Amino acid sequence: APAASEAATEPAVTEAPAESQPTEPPAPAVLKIANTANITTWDPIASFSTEASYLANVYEQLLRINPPGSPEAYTPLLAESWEVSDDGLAYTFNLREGVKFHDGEAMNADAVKKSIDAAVERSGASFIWLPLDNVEVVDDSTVKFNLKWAAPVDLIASSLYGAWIVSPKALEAGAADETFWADGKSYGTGPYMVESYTPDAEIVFTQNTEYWGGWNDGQYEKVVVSIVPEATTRQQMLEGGEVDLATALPVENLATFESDSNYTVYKEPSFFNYLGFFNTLKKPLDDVKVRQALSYAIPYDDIIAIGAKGLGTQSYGPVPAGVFPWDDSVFRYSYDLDKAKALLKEAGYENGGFSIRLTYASENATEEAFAPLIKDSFAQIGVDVTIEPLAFGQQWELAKTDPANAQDMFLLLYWPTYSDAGADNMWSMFYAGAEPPYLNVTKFNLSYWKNDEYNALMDVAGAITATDYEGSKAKYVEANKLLVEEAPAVFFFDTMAVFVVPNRIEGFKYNLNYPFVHFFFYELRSVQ
Amino acid sequence: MTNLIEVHSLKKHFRLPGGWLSGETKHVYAVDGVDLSIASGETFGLVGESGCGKTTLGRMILRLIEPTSGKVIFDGKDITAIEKSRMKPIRREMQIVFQNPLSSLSPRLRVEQIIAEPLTTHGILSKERIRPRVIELLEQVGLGRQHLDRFPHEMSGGQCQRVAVARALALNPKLIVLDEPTSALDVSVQAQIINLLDELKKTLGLTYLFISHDLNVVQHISDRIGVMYLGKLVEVGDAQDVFDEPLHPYTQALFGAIPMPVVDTKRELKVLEGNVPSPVNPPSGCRFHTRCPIAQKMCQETEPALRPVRGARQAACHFVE
Amino acid sequence: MQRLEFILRRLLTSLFVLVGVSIITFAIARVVPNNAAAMYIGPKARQEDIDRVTKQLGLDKPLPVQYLIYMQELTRGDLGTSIATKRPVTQELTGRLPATLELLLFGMFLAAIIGIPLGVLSARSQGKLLDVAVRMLSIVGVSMPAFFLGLILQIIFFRNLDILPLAGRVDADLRFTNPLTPITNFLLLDSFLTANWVTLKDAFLHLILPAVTLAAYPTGLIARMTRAAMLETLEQDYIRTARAYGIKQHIIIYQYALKNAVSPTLTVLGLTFAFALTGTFFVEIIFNWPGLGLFTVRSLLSLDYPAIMGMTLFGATGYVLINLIVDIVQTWVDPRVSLK
Amino acid sequence: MSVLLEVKDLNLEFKTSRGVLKALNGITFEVRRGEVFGIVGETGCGKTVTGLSILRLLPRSAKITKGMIKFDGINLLDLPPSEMEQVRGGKAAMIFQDPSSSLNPVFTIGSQLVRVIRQHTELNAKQAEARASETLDAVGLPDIKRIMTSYPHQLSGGQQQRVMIAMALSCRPQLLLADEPTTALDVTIQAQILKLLRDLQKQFDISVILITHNLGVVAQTCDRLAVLYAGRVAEIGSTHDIFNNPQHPYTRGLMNAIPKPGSRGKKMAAIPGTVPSNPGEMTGCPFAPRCEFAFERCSMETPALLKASEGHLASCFLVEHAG
Amino acid sequence: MTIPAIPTLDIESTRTWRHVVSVIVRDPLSLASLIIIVAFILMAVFANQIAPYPEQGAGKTNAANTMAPPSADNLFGADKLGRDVLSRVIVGARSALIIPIFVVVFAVLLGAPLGALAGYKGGWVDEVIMRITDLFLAFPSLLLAMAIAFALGRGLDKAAIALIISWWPWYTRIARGVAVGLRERYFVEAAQAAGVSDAVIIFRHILPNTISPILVQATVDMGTVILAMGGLAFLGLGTQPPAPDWGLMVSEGRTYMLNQWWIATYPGLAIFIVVLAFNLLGDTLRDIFDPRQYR
Ligand SMILES: Nc1ncnc2c1ncn2[C@@H]1O[C@H](COP(=O)(O)OP(=O)(O)OP(=O)(O)O)[C@@H](O)[C@H]1O
Ligand SMILES: Nc1ncnc2c1ncn2[C@@H]1O[C@H](COP(=O)(O)OP(=O)(O)OP(=O)(O)O)[C@@H](O)[C@H]1O
Ligand SMILES: [Mg+2]
Ligand SMILES: [Mg+2]
Repeated sequence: APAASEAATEPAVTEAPAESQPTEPPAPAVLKIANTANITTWDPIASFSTEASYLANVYEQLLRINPPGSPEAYTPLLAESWEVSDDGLAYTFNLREGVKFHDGEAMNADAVKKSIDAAVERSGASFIWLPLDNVEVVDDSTVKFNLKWAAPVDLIASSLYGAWIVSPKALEAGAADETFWADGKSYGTGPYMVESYTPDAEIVFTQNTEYWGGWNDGQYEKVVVSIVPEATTRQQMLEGGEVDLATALPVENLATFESDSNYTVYKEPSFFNYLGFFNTLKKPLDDVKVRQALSYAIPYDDIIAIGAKGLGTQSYGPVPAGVFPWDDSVFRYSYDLDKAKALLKEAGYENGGFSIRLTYASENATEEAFAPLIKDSFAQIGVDVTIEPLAFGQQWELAKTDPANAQDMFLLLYWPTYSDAGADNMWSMFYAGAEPPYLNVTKFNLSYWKNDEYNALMDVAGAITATDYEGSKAKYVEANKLLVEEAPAVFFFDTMAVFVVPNRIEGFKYNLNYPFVHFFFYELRSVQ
Repeated sequence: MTNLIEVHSLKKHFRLPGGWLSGETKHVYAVDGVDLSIASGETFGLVGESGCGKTTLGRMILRLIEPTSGKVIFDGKDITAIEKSRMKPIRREMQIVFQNPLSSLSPRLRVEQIIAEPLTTHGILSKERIRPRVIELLEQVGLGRQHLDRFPHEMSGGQCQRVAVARALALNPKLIVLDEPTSALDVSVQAQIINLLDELKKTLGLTYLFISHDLNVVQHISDRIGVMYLGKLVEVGDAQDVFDEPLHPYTQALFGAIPMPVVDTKRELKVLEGNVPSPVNPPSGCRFHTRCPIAQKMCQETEPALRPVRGARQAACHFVE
Repeated sequence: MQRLEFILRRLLTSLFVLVGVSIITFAIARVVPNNAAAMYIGPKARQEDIDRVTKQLGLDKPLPVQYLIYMQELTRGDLGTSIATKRPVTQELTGRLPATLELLLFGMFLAAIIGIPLGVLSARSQGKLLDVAVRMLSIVGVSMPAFFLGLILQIIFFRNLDILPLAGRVDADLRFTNPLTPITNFLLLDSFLTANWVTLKDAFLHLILPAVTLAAYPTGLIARMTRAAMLETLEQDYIRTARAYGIKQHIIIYQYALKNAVSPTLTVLGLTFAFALTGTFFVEIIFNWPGLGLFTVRSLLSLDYPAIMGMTLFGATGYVLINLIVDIVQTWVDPRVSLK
Repeated sequence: MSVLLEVKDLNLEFKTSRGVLKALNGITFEVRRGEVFGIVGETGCGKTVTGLSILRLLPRSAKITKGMIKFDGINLLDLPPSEMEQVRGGKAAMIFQDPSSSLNPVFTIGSQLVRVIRQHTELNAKQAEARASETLDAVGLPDIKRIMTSYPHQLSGGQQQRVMIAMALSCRPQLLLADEPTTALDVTIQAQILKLLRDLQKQFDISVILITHNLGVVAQTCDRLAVLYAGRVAEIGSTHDIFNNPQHPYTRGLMNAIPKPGSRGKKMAAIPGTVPSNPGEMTGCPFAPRCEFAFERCSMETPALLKASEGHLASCFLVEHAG
Repeated sequence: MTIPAIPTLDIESTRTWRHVVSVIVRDPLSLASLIIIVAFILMAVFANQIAPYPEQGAGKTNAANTMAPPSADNLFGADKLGRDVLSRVIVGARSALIIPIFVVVFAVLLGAPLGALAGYKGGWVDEVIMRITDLFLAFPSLLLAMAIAFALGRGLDKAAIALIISWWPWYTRIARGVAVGLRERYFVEAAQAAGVSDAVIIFRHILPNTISPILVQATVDMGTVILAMGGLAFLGLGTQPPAPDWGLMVSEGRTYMLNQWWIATYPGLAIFIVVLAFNLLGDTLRDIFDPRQYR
């Protein structure tokens, strides 16, 4: 009964009362982190946002994809091993035995099926399961994924979203009561459990002592995450020793830490990239020459220098560096105002003479920083830009309500849901369905761009990813080249993730496949 | 002589705020049934203690406040029945001068603007003829063109009061209500203003309602006197007669309480015991019975009417022949 | 009777004001966003989801009906569900209220205990150096942008002097070394009640900088108002009477005059509540104080209209309540008040 | 009769935004024990300021530039503040024109009285309260229990003034200064208060300085009086002498300016012109510009107080002629 | 209804104005505050002539110079986009001053006549108007401004409208207070007795008397509105980038407060100094016109 499962997490909340007794309990090893990431939901199925940073320590997938360059592609988590059928249409996972959810329920095939079914039904990222036909319980510790077309289920099942395995009790309770997930709860198999949650302020995690992976010396018993939106505050907290780790420090201030031997600064490639969609429904942006011209008029180097303090690289189309099907043969526009002018002249806009309304998400400091550079640069080719910062919700609404009157340029930060930018980035942002473009199935086609050739290439590439990896990549690259040529969007840069880790903490390793997971607490160890 | 003003059972009851909790609404019986007439060309003096309703009566006569009931007949017209919006032409005929000279002049206007305001409001003079008229008025009240662009605070109290009188005269009114016009002034200046008022009345044929609690002044300037107590007239009569021989016990007490600036008579002040009752809860019967030296039982019960006694005089007391 | 009637009358006007506020807030929040349901679900919405939510939120009904429903639910303490957090707004607000209230009350307390004596001192020595100093100080107080002052205080007292904590309500370690049993969720109060002195001290230290930042403006205002009220009072006839009867100077100032001057100061204190409440927005952002302010700003930026409505109503209710209390207190301080 | 208070050549200035205003220019008079001494004059002539000077209650902007105030043998102007506090309300008390604003609105009558009594006596709280009730009774107030617990606004003007008088008497002073104590009151109430003052003055054998602008009030209550004009004493003497034989043209003018019975229809004898705004700046007699008898000397030289008869002096060059 | 021209300067005697000026000039602090205000106004008017890099002040980027510390070229340093902070502070004076002036003027124009009407008429008119002001006062003003900014969208103009809506009730209260006091004075009644219409009485006899308390309040409010505008910009609801705005600059610069302190500090100081100057001047005016007037 749900009551029993509630009880399982109870002890954490009703910690022994605070009567300060003379016998001081030994202070536990506590890891303190200042993070920006907020919780939009504690429901691991619905989760599709920054809370992944925490859920990844509480829940587990069947397997985890390793960073590029690792000896093994995957680390087995809840699945110990798996096989693919020859036609690529069936994946069979052998589950780890004896694993229990935090509420004491057994992790088994049934739980996996229920979790995946729930994800298909209502996950924010349910689209990753589009190829899935059904999940079949073979026996208590074996599940089989039957597919509609060959798709890389190993990749999909390691997704950060829509792939958590959750206690069936919690799934039931969540279905019955909308508010079930409102407060911090943990019904996963992960190494940590949520001990308490104060919205906007603090999340406290505690060890899952029964974690199947076991525990070693130096690992942290408790993790306290303070949610600190102000960058300066995070930096001061880290410098002042109030926290052990802090995320998203102002890149401008990294030098302080780089010159300090007590810290190691990690600069890692990441899966985030910045794009700017052109509204291809509106004149003169419906003209490919104009779009190309504008793509030549973007000061890529300055944008990277200002927007990311140099910590970024110009993108090769929408695919971020390091992720499938990235390829450096894809064309990149250079900053070339002469070419831009020439192209504009060809298109009949000698000396520009038109204006553009550019919107960006006012929450995003990077976009805010580099948007004026676009304005100044476009001004040099006679194109006037009006910059309009909007709350992301408003920006989105403007784009979706009436595309013909929407903004001309839409700046966006994007990242793939799981490590396949072909199935996500290229598809979500540029594939067009049969419907009117703004009700596009993919939602993120903010250029309202429709190209049959591109669609055809994408259809082919997507269907063979699992079976013919190289062939699929070739098609994607072809599509990508076409896309860049047609320039429905500007591809600014791929960002880098930056981490400052004090030397007293060991084991930090960034896994770019999990963009929002800054730290896997389980991997960290304190050195005395 | 015709009556310029006739007042018939005029009442004003001010509602007091609050009281809804106890369920009873309280009223101030400021004026509670006054009958009065003022002949054309006459000066009628109204005396009484503070709060007895003199000002309220004066304001109702000018229809600056609406009576609760009763009638005011001005020059043959019932002005209480006229629509408020149609009062404007009648306003030309009647004016008022107040107690506090400085506060009756708009502090940010110059003397010229102040005196010209009634003229421009009623649009009776063309623009270029206003200034000569203002100067004429100023001279009439003993000031001159050098005062035209003074501000009120740049003049003495007596000068301000002269300006107020000039403003009242601007429209050639028939009636001027003078509400304690000298009580804020020094004796020496008071005499100047009284002389001025007397003179203007003679030359312009004005009618005055002269309100004051200074009996000496009232007696000096008035033809007839009315004495008020708690919203009612208790005695009316020729000024000299009332002064020489007050009939109502209240009038007697009032006159006995005035300190006279003479030493030899060594007359002791007559002291009336008790406080003035509140007009919110006026005593029953004769309103004066709580302080009256000759009150009887009947005074508590029956209210004496204001009735003619000794020829042209009127008094409201059971014991006056 | 008079006092009771006065209080009832004030209650009635307060109620009127609150209803008015709710109507305006409702109008702003419901009429303006043109697709509330879509906003509710977010970018990934499908049309059928939008339709479902439209129905679920009652957005298909005429506006007056919607308002009545909203009010009906309001009387049950239901302010709707936050778009951003998907949690009941009431819960979001009440959960954060203790933090904000602790900050607000402490800040106002600081403002009062610093501002009033400063004002009195200044009035006492009118025209002297002390007066000039106090006036300058209070003007500096009301001129300093809270969002700037906070940053500067942090740098001075944390980074340079390292004597006060930087941000947050309490040190994270204490949760394990000196765990606190929540009773009221007011940290200071709870730690006091459970005799958890370590936490009490730490929470107090954490409160100082934010409270000082918050108090700067009201302190200046209160000091100025108290000074003005004292100066006015000291000119009154009854003060001259007191002097004419040889009453000691300090009694005249601290009893005869102050009791009269405190009435306008109280009024100002009530009015500054509104300033202080908005002040918490900045303070909470800068000091990472997990209260209503931070939540409001985030709701505003993410167009979370149920949350904004809730917060506006909350703020207005607080304001009205405080001013009601001030008025009632005044009837005790000044027996004439209930006559007005 | 011995002299209780002696004011000699009192000069006082106000610093104002328009410059220095010389409000008092050599006020000299004396008050004897057990008498009622009147100070009369028109607005602004310096009556109130004179009264305030005696108790040193002047506003900050005022400064006594010259003079002496000897009270019961001591020069009050030399007294340190703490001793001055003992004089105020102890040996000398003052009541003011507007009783409604002179009582502290936020304290009960009882507590205000008790505070004053305890300030000047050794009585404990209970005794002080008894003394307060006693004094309230002496000034003829009814229902003393209720009055003690009332706030000032709950009393009528006459009652408030009685409370003020009670406060003044509560510490048994030798001198009572009353600054226009009846101006804000009705005639009938004025008569009550004046009678009360006279009665109490006799009963407690105190001296009273009665400040007023009403000649009638002086005539009816005072033993001696001083007429002030423009910050100077114009005439001083016994009430009888001044009213029957006024020496100064100003005094005469004032008396003539009051309408008398039987004067109806006649033009009144007004004093032309107005009071000078800053008499301290004038040379000569300040009344000269308004005086019908003024001659050359009057505008050159300020007349000193000249004796007309024993104890009757006036500051006019013409006194000699009359004398 | 023809509203007669309000006799403005005419109604105060020239001596009074000269008096005001002379008091201000004699007091060093007031004089300094006046000079500061005038200087900032001149700075706003001639921003393009004064600013070393006017285009950067308006928003033009200079990527090569990003975050340059203060130097001879950039006295106040440069911001993230390499723009000269000094120029941005100078150009930013425009919106920092003009918008508050606009807000205060409109709040006065809206609030004062209503207050005069309420105070003059009394009764239910007064009751209705004052309850409405209560209603607007009950919104914490910044919250109301935010709610309106939320409703109308972001931007300087909307922030200004929002502030006007939340500010006018203060002037209604002041004007009403004056009018209630004047109702007791006889000149209003004298005008009524002469048949002068209510509108003329309000505009000719009552409103001119509210000028000095309103002037005092408006001066102080200039400071408060500058703060509020700064606050709105700080929260992202006022001026939108890349336009220069002091509050916005503090907001943008606060991330770099530790290492590139100049980005936030100079605009923060600019706000502080201007607000301080207005408050000082307001204080002096208050002392001159009505030492007892307070909110
Ligand atoms: N607008 C009003 N509302 C309520 N009560 C009023 C109003 N005007 C006057 N009163 C009350 O009506 C009574 C009569 O007032 P009125 O001013 O007529 O007296 P008065 O005889 O002129 O007194 P005074 O000699 O003091 O001028 C008083 O008790 C007064 O308080
Ligand atoms: N605080 C002050 N500041 C400046 N001048 C003052 C002050 N108080 C009084 N004066 C001036 O001093 C002179 C004497 O004033 P005082 O109050 O003694 O007159 P008064 O005879 O009492 O008049 P009233 O009959 O009006 O009470 C007047 O010219 C007055 O203007
Ligand atoms: Mg009257
Ligand atoms: Mg006086």
